Amino acid sequence: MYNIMRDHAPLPVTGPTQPMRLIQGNGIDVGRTIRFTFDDKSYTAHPGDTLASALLANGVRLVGRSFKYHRPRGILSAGPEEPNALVELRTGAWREPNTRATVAELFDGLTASSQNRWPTLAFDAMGINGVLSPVFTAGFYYKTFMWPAAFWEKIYEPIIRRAAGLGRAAEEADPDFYEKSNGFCDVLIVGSGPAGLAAAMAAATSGARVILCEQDSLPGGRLRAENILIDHRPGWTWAEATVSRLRAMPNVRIMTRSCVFARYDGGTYGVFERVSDHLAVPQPDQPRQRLWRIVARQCVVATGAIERPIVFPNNDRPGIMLAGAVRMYVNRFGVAPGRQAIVYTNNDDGLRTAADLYAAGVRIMAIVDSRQSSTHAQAVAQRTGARLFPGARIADTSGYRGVTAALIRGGNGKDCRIACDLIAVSGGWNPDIALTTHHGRRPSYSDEIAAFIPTPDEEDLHVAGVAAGTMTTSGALTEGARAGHQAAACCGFGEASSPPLAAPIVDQDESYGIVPQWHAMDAESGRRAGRAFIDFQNDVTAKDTKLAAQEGFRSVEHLKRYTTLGMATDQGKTANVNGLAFLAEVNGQSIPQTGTTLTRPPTQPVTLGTLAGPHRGLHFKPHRLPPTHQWASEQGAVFTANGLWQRAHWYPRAGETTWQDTVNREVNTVRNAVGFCDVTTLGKIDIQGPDAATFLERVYVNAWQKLPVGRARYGLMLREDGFAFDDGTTARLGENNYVMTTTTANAGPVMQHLEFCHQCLWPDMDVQVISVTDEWAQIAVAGPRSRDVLRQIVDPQYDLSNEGFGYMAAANITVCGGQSARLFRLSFSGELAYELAVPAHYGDALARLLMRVGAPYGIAPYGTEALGVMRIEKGHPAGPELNGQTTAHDLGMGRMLSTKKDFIGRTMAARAALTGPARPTLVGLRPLVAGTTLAAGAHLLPKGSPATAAFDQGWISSSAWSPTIGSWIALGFLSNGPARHGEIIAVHNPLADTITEAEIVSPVFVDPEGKRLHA
Amino acid sequence: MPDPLLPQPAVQPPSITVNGLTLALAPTRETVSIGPFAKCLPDLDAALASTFGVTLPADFSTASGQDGLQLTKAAHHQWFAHAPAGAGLMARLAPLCAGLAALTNQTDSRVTLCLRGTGADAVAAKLVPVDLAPHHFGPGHTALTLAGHIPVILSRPDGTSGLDFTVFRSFARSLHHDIHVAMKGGIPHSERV
Amino acid sequence: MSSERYSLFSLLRESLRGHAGWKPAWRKASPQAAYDIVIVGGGGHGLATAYYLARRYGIRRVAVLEKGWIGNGNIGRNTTIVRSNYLLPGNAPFYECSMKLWEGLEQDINYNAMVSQRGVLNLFHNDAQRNAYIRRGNAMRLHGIDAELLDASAVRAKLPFLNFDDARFPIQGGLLQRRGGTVRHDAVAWGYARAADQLGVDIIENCEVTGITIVNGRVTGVQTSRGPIAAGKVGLACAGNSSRVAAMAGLRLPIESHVLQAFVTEGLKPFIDCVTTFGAGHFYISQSDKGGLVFGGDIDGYNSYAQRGNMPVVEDVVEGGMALMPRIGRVRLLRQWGGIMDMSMDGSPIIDRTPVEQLYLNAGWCYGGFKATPASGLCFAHLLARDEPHEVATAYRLDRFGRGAVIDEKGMGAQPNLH
Amino acid sequence: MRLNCPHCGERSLEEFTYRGDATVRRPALDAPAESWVDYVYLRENPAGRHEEYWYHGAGCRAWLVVERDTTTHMVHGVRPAGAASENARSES
Repeated sequence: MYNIMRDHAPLPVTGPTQPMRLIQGNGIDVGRTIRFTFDDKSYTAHPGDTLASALLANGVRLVGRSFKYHRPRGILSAGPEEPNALVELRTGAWREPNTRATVAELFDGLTASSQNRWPTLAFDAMGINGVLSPVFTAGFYYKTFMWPAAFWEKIYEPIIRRAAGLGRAAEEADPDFYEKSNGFCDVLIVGSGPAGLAAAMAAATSGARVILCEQDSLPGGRLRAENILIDHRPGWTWAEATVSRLRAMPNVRIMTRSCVFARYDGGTYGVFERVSDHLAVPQPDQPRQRLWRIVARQCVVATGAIERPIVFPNNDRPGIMLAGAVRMYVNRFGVAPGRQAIVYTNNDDGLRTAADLYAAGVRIMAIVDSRQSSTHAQAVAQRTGARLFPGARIADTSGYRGVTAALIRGGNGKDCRIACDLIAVSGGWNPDIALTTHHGRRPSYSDEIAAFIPTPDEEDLHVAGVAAGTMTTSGALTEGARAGHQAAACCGFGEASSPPLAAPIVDQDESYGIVPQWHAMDAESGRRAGRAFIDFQNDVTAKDTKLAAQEGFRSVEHLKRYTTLGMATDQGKTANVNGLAFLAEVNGQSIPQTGTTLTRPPTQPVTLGTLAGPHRGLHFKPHRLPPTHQWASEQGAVFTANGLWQRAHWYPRAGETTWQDTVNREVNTVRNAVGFCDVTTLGKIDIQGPDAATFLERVYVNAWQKLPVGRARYGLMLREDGFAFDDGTTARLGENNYVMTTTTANAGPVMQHLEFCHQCLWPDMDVQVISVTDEWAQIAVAGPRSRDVLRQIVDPQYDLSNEGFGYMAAANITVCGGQSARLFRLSFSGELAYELAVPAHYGDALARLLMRVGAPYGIAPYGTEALGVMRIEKGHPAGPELNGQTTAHDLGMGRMLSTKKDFIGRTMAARAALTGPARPTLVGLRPLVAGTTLAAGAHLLPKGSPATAAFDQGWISSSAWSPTIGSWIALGFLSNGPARHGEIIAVHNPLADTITEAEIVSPVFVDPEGKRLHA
Repeated sequence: MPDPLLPQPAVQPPSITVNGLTLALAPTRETVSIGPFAKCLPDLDAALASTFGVTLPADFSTASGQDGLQLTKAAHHQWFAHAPAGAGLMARLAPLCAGLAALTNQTDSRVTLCLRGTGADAVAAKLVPVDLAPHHFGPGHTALTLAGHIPVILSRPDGTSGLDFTVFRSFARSLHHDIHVAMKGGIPHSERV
Repeated sequence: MSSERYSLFSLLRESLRGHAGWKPAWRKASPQAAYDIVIVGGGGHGLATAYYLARRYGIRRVAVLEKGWIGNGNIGRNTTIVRSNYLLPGNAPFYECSMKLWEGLEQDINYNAMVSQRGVLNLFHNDAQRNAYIRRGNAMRLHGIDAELLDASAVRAKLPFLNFDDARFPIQGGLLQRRGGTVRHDAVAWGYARAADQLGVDIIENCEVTGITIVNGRVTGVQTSRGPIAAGKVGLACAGNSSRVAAMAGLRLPIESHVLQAFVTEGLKPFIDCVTTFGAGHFYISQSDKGGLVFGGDIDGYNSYAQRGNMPVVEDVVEGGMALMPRIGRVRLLRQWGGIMDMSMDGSPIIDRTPVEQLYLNAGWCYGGFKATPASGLCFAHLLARDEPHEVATAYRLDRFGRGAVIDEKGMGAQPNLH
Repeated sequence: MRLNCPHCGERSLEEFTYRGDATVRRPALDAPAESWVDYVYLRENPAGRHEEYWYHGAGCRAWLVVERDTTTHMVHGVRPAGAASENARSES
């Protein structure tokens, strides 16, 4: 049984190692003790603790150093808004920098260390920066470090960079596993405080599918921090009971440890779930974190509010905390963050802290209420025995590694120094409206609660409770129920007009009564006053803000960017509104006149591992495997990625010492005997229909109507802007039936292009297109003995003679005694060659069969490298030539462009700039010395000309050692190229620091008459 | 004459079991894509109805006819006809659809991975961005979508607790890997199954 | 005495007297009735244009009109990378001109924009990519631009934490431009604004142009939310809003406005020294002087004026990041944002006259506008002052699309979503 | 962002590819060169409602015309491009 309700119990302890631990808190299990270390020192804690609550329980107050001045810092908050208590969790590859101790759930064996300090947290040499702070004002670096110019990179910047950052990223690959999932619901509810739970219950009761997301490990939100009775029992037990009821409903999913971090378009929400971060030993294969893409028709934002500090000199010392956080530590975690407390508030809510601390046995030294008179404050002061300072402020604090006293400036102007080890500050509450502004909707300012409240106008977004500026629990319950009911009704569940469920009863409404006091600075505090921090983590002070305004950075965005206010890892959750109020005062404007900054996703920092999910390493992108992959692996093939495809690059054999040996052997095998290569990866598109021929005429530059059945033809496609797009052969297999091939790289884009042409440009054409790339295992069999090999496989009724099945023939045939297949007499290598296609499941068997029946003819498989060498030898353009910047003219195919028909790109291809003779045009190159390398990417300049761009006339696109020619050879593009065969040109490769010479030749190096392929 | 060619499965082993879920390669079935020519749909439906007692479904659901024929939509204006191996589907459809539709054999272009067991939906939800709730995606429904980065035809067969992923053959091993990983990751605690 | 000139001396002096002497970086000017030249758009390009007009061409009756606060657009929403590693002859001299201006910027404008030449490394992952980068690197060298080719071991020595162990697309090497790097983006806007202001340029914020006044085919001024302003010449430098503003003059442009997202993580101790681009995914990254990892990827791929992106691109970009740098898995994304890019139909910019006399256009920067800021300003100023293109910007003509003289670095054709 | 594909139902962005302005019309072969330049290079680029082509490449492979607001990303209508589906029965 919890006992925190009992009036003024003494401060009990659970053991010598946790001096600040109370007997019980509603969120921890004191029955079990677990251990953790912080900066190598061991401590104990209880399940349910966060690292922050555990450190406080152990009396540890100094936990970090600030970014710029390395000021000692403690724990400010009890939630994700924490700017100070950032630590590194775990070690080695698991090291996790900048972790907010306030949300790090403790497990047995957790290790944590402080960061951004040297050599130790207690003594940090960089604290010297604080002494230099008069120089280190906002934006000081824009004004100096400019002379001499060379010093910036050499001296100034390295120093600045060394000082940069807070934690250290792990030095090894993240060993954890992350996954993603998709969720769908009618109503997404963000937050499980009173408003969220009421909304969930109302929506779920209507029958809507509900997902309730709670970032915390436990439901209840602020109900866990407050002594509030709902239906005559502690609020947090009401929350747990409500959650139990919701869990029992089949249409409700409750996700804890799940932060809705972004609201994207179309009702899509990003949710970040911590799956096993809180476990000492996750189950095998259990993901660390999970990204959810949740699609919701309606959303209820019940995210509560974030308390803001008051800005006063030296307001950053360890022990100065948000008042609401103090209540969270006392009531949920059973921790007293101090023994002698001062409460500093400008509203009634802060006074609750005095009452709760007092009930926990903490001595209340003073209540500093900036309001002139408050009967509420008087009552609390009386009850807690605290000295009340009405109309007062804290003018300064002292204590180096933790606050030891506060200087209180009374309403009467008199100063009074009071010793303390805890100052609980409440400057009021800012509704947590981040999600409501992700679509660019600006919030409006409410004078009543002195804060920005959301102005949702989108019909799928509802805001309820404190997030909407409703400051009482009963209001939150009523409003939550209404929002949940409305959201469900918008999805067609329940009646919009019928009243929502009766809200539970709250015994007593909280009062708020805020009279904003944004800061405790006065004009005469002048230069001697201590620094008053607005943004704790980035060390942005009141003075910085003033100076920025003085220098003209008076727009909120300018202020933010110039001072870095709100740009730290806490995203300015506790700083932004205070900064704005300060700027408004300096500008002499109201807060709404001054404006507000919009928040951008994520609402809380999200690990990159989660956003990437399982797609990393070898599985970054899927692999596409051709049908012979397994067989090729068994052959010891070396693979290469060709887009998503894995293709055999070459097939090394024993005795071959370099890949070049292998490739030479493969080329020679094809040129002299027979080889085979899996070319399944080329795109294959089946085109059928009465208008199929007309369709081809439109998408290719050349003519197709007269192609006979049983023949194939080379085709070139342009983009509509006239540049070359793709090429390949297309075969006519029937009267109205064609199969088109595309390059491997463009299979997808060509398919999309054909669909566009058909559906958008010529919808009246009667044609059907479908990919058959994966249907057929297509294997090129090439070389003078290829026909002999195929004769062993193709069923005997098919005539394979040159007369019966000549170059560019195509047919449906059968192989191996009736297995359906397709045979094409095509040649990329320039040899007598075929492409044989069998249904994909049989591709593996076909490769094995080819090896067997081809053995007497010296058959060998060849990979894409040998394929590439042979196509260069034949002058066939491929990817490097069809790079999207070349035209038909450049490729030497200008004459293919039909003048008798419309086709994609025809008009634009005729523009002078695409056809001029000075355009670099395809040529072949041979070095003057056969063994001289011609590097692809080298540029072509006239012999003897200076090595400058003015003389640049072209480049080498592809090159290879040709075992057939016995020389390096290359394809390239050269101005007026075709007219320059025989000319010697200089080949410049400045990256390799070489200039060599080459002869311009025809791009067809091997068998220019085409005798071999017609054999 | 060499021996007949034997088919090679796209993934191995044929079945794995993790956390009570199984992932298995479905037996090969015959698949023919049907792309109706302009204005031919009524005649095509009539022809299919007369022979198989079924017409091309207008939405993404599976229509079952005689002789084990199943018709599913495979694109905005194309359908897949499936039949058990050995049915001679192309031979039966070709005369029926002559002049009415483009037919292409797709038997080898796709393979189907079957995920079975309690929690199959939760595992599938890690991969496919479509709502799998029964009232959205009930038995017989199909969806053309992405499983992670891989295009799939997702379907919920009648009478089993599970989902089928029909995928291009070349992607089968990667999809198998991805589903396997999702299975190992377990069922999110918030999922109702 | 006020401190108008920034220096270590003035900073120390002000430190001793409470910084009371610092003046506004630029005046809050109100519009006058007429100017010689009105620049529409108070982003980096517009402010740089005004500065160079005043400094290099002696034209000081210049106003920069900004509908919000200066630097509100892409100058403050980019990944701060500067480089001149371009392939095509139309681009290389221009971006190298920009690079040289960056190198002298701080002394020129008396503002430390933290030009940091830490290098830009483009990784490649297959032979075809390598060859394309060799071609590009050689083109750069022939243009007098620095470029080096690194093999895989040299990349590993420089960036040992990249994925060399189980990469789906193994790193084969990279093309390095050591003079490339990063610049503190906001400071560029403020620095140019301050320098232009000191030369007499009026920088007028919260002044939205609502119309362009054209008489007999000739511009005479603009209408604004703060009244009409007469102008001898009007220059448009409106980035993502180029189409909207040009439409006020009846012009249609070869431009679509697309959203590009960018991302920053929590601050970390430095470990990424140079700007690195992944050649097998949509991902590029650098580490800021404050320690945040700043990264981005591809455009979202649809027309947008909304300055926010969507989830698929977030995931795509971060997947690329994890594939390249598996050690960043536990690092947290702090903020994502979107800028609106004026995507031209060949991926290259336009600095040219328009069919309307005395109306000039500076647009089409796609997602490469930041690095171009100084040269864009200089060349646009030259065009406005001399009515002829600057010698390094002769290719950026509006009529190049009709002529076919496109400058298509990526070879993607007239499809901005693919650049 | 989600698009309601007339064939597949509402689907997320990653299944689609964008191709911009759907108000352009491919000129006739004999149209003047300027019309072709306009067609290939010029775009309506409104801040507001826009008609644009999207391709449901990871779904039903249909090209769609989407009416969408470029300032809010609200989708106001989706229909199949062209009249390709004239013999597809009403899909409702």
